[in-house]
Amino acid sequence: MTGASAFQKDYKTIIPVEALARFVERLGEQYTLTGPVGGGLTARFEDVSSFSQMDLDYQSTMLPPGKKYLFEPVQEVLSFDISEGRFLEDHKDPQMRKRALIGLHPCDVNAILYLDKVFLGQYTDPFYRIRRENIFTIALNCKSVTDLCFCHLVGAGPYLKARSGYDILLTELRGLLTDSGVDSGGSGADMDGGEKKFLLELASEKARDLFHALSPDKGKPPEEKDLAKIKEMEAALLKTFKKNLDMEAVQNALLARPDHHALKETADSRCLSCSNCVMVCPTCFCHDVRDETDLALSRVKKIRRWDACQDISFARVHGGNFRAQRYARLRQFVFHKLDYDTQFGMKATVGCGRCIRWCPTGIDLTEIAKAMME
Amino acid sequence: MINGSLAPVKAVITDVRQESPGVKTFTIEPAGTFTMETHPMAKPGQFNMLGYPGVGEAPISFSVLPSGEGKKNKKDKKGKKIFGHTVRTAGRVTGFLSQFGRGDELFLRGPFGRGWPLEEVMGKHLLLITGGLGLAPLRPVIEMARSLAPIEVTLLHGARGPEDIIFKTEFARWQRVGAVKIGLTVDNPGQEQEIAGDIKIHSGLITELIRPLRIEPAQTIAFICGPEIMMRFSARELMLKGMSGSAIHVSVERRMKCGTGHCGHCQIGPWFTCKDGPVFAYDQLKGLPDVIL
Amino acid sequence: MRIKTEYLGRVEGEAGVRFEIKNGRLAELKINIWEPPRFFEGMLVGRRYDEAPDIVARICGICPVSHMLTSIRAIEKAIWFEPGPETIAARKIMAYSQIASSHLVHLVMLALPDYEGKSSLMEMMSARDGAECGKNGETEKAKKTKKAKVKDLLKKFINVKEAFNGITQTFGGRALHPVSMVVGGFTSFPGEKEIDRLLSGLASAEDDLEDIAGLISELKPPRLETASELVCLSDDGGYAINGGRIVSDMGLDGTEEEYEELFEEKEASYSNAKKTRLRERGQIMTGALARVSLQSRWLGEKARKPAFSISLSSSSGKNPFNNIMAQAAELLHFWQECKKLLEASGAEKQKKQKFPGRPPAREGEGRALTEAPRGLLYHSYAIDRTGAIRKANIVTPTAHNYLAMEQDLRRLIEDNIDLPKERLKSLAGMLIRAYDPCFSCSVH
Amino acid sequence: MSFYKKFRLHKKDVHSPKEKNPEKKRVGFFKFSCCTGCGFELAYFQRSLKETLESFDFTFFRLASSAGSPEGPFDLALVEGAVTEPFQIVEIKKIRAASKVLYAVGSCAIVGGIPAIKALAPEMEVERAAYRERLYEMSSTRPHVIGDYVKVDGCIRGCPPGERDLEEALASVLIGKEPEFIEYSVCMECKMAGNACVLLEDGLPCMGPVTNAGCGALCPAHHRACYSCFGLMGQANVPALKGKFRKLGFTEEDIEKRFFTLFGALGETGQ
Repeated sequence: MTGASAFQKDYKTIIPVEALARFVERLGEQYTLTGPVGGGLTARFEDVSSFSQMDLDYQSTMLPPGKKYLFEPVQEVLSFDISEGRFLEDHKDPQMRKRALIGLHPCDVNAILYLDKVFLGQYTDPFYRIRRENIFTIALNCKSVTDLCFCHLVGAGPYLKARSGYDILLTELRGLLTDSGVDSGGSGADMDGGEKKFLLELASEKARDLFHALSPDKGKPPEEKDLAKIKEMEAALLKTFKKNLDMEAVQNALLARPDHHALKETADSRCLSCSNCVMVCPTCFCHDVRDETDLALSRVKKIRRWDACQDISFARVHGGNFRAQRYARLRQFVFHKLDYDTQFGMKATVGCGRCIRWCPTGIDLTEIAKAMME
Repeated sequence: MINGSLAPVKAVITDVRQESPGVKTFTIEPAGTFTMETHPMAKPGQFNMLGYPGVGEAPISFSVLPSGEGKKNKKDKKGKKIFGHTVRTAGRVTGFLSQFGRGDELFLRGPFGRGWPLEEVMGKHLLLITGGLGLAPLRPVIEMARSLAPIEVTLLHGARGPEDIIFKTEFARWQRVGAVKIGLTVDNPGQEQEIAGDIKIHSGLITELIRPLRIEPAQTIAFICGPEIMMRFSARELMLKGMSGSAIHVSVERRMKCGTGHCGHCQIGPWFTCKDGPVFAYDQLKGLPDVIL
Repeated sequence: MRIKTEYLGRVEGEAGVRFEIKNGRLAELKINIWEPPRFFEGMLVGRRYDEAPDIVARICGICPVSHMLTSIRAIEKAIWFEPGPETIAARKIMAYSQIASSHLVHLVMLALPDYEGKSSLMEMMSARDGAECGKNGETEKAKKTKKAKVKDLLKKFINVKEAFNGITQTFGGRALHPVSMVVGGFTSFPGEKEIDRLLSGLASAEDDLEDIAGLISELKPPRLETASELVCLSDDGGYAINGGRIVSDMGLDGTEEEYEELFEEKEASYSNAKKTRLRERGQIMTGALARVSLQSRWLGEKARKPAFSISLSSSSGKNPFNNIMAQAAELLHFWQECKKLLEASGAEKQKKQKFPGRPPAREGEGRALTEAPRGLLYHSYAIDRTGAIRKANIVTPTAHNYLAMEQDLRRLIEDNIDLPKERLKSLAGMLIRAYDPCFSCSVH
Repeated sequence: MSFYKKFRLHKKDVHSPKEKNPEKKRVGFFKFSCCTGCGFELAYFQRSLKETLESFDFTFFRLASSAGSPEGPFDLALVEGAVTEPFQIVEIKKIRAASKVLYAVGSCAIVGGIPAIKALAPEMEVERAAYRERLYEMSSTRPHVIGDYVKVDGCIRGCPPGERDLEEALASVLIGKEPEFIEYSVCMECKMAGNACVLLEDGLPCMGPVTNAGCGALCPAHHRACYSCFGLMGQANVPALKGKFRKLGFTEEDIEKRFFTLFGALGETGQ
């Protein structure tokens, strides 16, 4: 092992897709490979057995990969033996398989950074920690944006700016670059006859060690013009965003008008309190822990499951409910995502647009915020 | 793998005292692997998650602390450190706990939360305003008040009826030993006109006790604990007297479940009641949605 | 002497029985079905054709699959839809597994306590080590064997239940009021792994199932001969369950379409259930006994054990108490059939495709007959152009058996008129339970 | 000795001296107008059947036993079915008086279930389609839920009841605590299961967003639209979902008649 000092964080190389595939498949000998399957807006992260099963052209998933694998929907956190009257000492963390999460978009990487702040802060959640430690993250810069994306407004995409929290960052180079020197120009992603290549950036020591040990083809360092081209691609991509919102203005406007009619009207006419927005949100971390006792009275399991502020019982206390009204629950979601940055020193939205896409009535938090500022 | 903050530890109830109808104080002693050394010392205003497997957990603040408590209660006969929680039978967990008696075991996690800002008390008039069970989290403050070097300590306490006043037997001692000035009021006056010999029980809202109070706003610090609506009107009364919101501290009770700021249930605006509270300066909460304050 | 049971136990639904003996003769006898009517035939009017299966499932908590299958087939006939072979096979699996489950409940929880002199399975369990197990006249050895058999009954019962419920649940989404079986087919099919799991469940239940069937086969039912005509469905392709010709031991032969011409339904003055009879022929008995007697050629070898020959011979085939023997035989038969179908289903896994959606509405009428656990079940619907149901008619097994139940009970009391009151009362309950009636269905 | 034993409440007034096993909680199971599915769920279909039969004393359960009296007293009364006949009103009041805890079980008892469809039609129209001669001897009334007549301590929702809530209710009685029932939408269970959304991806009229969970998002898991057999959840925003269905192209008649009246036309027990 080489010392940390030997590692250069900005190690970059350009490799063809075949080389990447071989590297990933070698990685699969040590890690469970998990990547986007299905494609389009309804891809899903699933365990795959080969590189080719993944669709790296996917646009979005319903369940966010970070949350799905680091903070599972339902988790037994503790069990209690009633006959012995004690919590089981031998209740250890389940042996985690090492998992390589491949093809995460920048928003989802940023969401993991947010969850890190929640679960690895003053108090550490042991289940999250062990999963986090066993995950190898290969991020992938976006090559297209959807109508609902607004990551650019919160600095969470479409290109990853964070310098930590992931292991490898991929950027697909469109058209022909260094080899022939021919620039395909434009955004024709998979050019006929063009060789698919990726700019690969190693962002951790683990990534460096694994890449050098496993990848048969180390690629070539990028030339200036390649990097310039990538900058152009990013700039072009930024122009394709449809959503706009002055995030700084939002910061002050929402709390000033907590009972704005836009919230109430949206809640009354469209909000179903179904919690789809929260379930698909990559940064929503709320959960509930319930004790479940078997009928033989032998074992109590503490079961943790995702919970949602839209759920009527979420804020129920003895003698009342501090968010008994539907608009108060909707407000909690919108304000939490757009306004409560002080909570963890980071915006609670990564602009992935999932809450809008998977809302049965298409409620859009950015539209609510806009209306509230008018 | 699970540290003390997430895994409940066993504790034994060594004494139970009925404070008022439906309210009991459990004196608790650590048991098994749980000692006062493995668990950080609690501060007044902090809470434990008390619970029982299969039933769930409820956040209950300390009403008796090993430190700062009257000599009699500081340690038990064997010299073990003990602490206490005052619980009202209300929900699922407290209803279950109300059946417990001396010798029964329960499980707890903690201590959690930010306590009362005791460091700010020195040289100030410490004004304690409590309603109902809200007296419980301030009891350790009263017990240690003298050591905090305030210039004066006033306790105003309101309850539904005279029979609902908790810690009745302590008032005389607080007056005598702690030089605490005490005012009591009830919503529904009963037969009892005074307790502990000379504390008269008024009838009416707690604000009626605050109004005639003479305070120097810049030299007063207020700790308020009680129902949210009572805290709101008390704080308003104090601000009318010229106190600033940063000198008024309130303890809010929310649906705290995890104690660690993970589960999200206790959020008030950007705050987590369990780790940023339950004690907040009035300024911190004012104007936030879903807060009555 | 008046003998009255207000609320019969260990049967599905609410009914009572009362009779009066005057001067050593049976004067009056009534099975009073006071189960409150829910008027399904009325509630269905105006609903869409594809809603009917979910609605009629709620006629009954133990045979929802039968109601769904019958209504689905009647509706598919009305809208001229023909299901594919996988759908037909999966529906068979649903029917077989549900009938097996239903029989299992009836045999162990509802009927068996009668033979043990107990009020319930729970009481049998708590008294299983007592002296009650062996009845008078049995040898010590026989007592011991029996005791051993009863001992683990609950465990075995649960094991077999899990196997059959698992099948209904895997194919239908849940075992009670399934969701994936709809007009047009199944919205999902189980995968290969799930089929394997079901097969291993069946395999692990085999011994326990045989023990339970064995326990039933050793029971000694009272003697009685019904005067009713035994009626069931018949099919050239195998043991008829979902459709077929209507046949009887007295030469009846008709089609589903002719059902309403063959049968008539009459309201009773003292009961919420209607009484059904063959026009100009009289009362019928339908259910496991009729099926096993008339379709015995199709029974698998497991069900052909000599232990059950009692129900196959012509004389004892007319004893309604032997219905439980026939149910035990069917339980074994359906175990075998489920296994066969599952093995075939596993082999054909590739063919399964996504559900294409519900077939379009079309004006028409459809009639369908199936064999529910308790016997003949008839649904008919008239559907208009928009797909709304204009008329619905449902005739259930217990409505078919109602007249026979009363006639047989009359004969049983007359044959035993000298017995003490309590004995007569329990004998009456035992006979009604032997029919395995479903009063919720009968009223619906 | 059970861990919970010492915390079990034994009230003298409801203890009969004849009781064989005073350790066991006495349960009465009562059926009103319904399919008995909840009874079968309890006595046959659910996973914990063995434990249920061993841990409780079913002192009245007509489906499973010919013995016992409906008079009580009961530690727990479970009531399935809707109230459709006057005599049932008298009965439910007696049951309530004889029971420490009473739970409504299943959609019929809680929101009306399928029997409540009758409430939507003009008086006697539905009845007339099923009976002729007997019609005027019948005493069937407009269906009602159990909570219309007595205080209900909790609702074990579903058609058939969800296993998780059923187990929670039974375990809570054994432990002596208040149960925590599921109150959130089917969508939450559906997302947690990672199912594809049949409403947004397939355009099926899924009732999941307004339906109380507890089934494990069964229908969407089987590529089918939820038909709300667990009944609407608390504060369900029905107009909002109707608006969505309208956008999907369903007619006003379909929306009114089909989706929101199949189960639970009567609303919620105890709310």
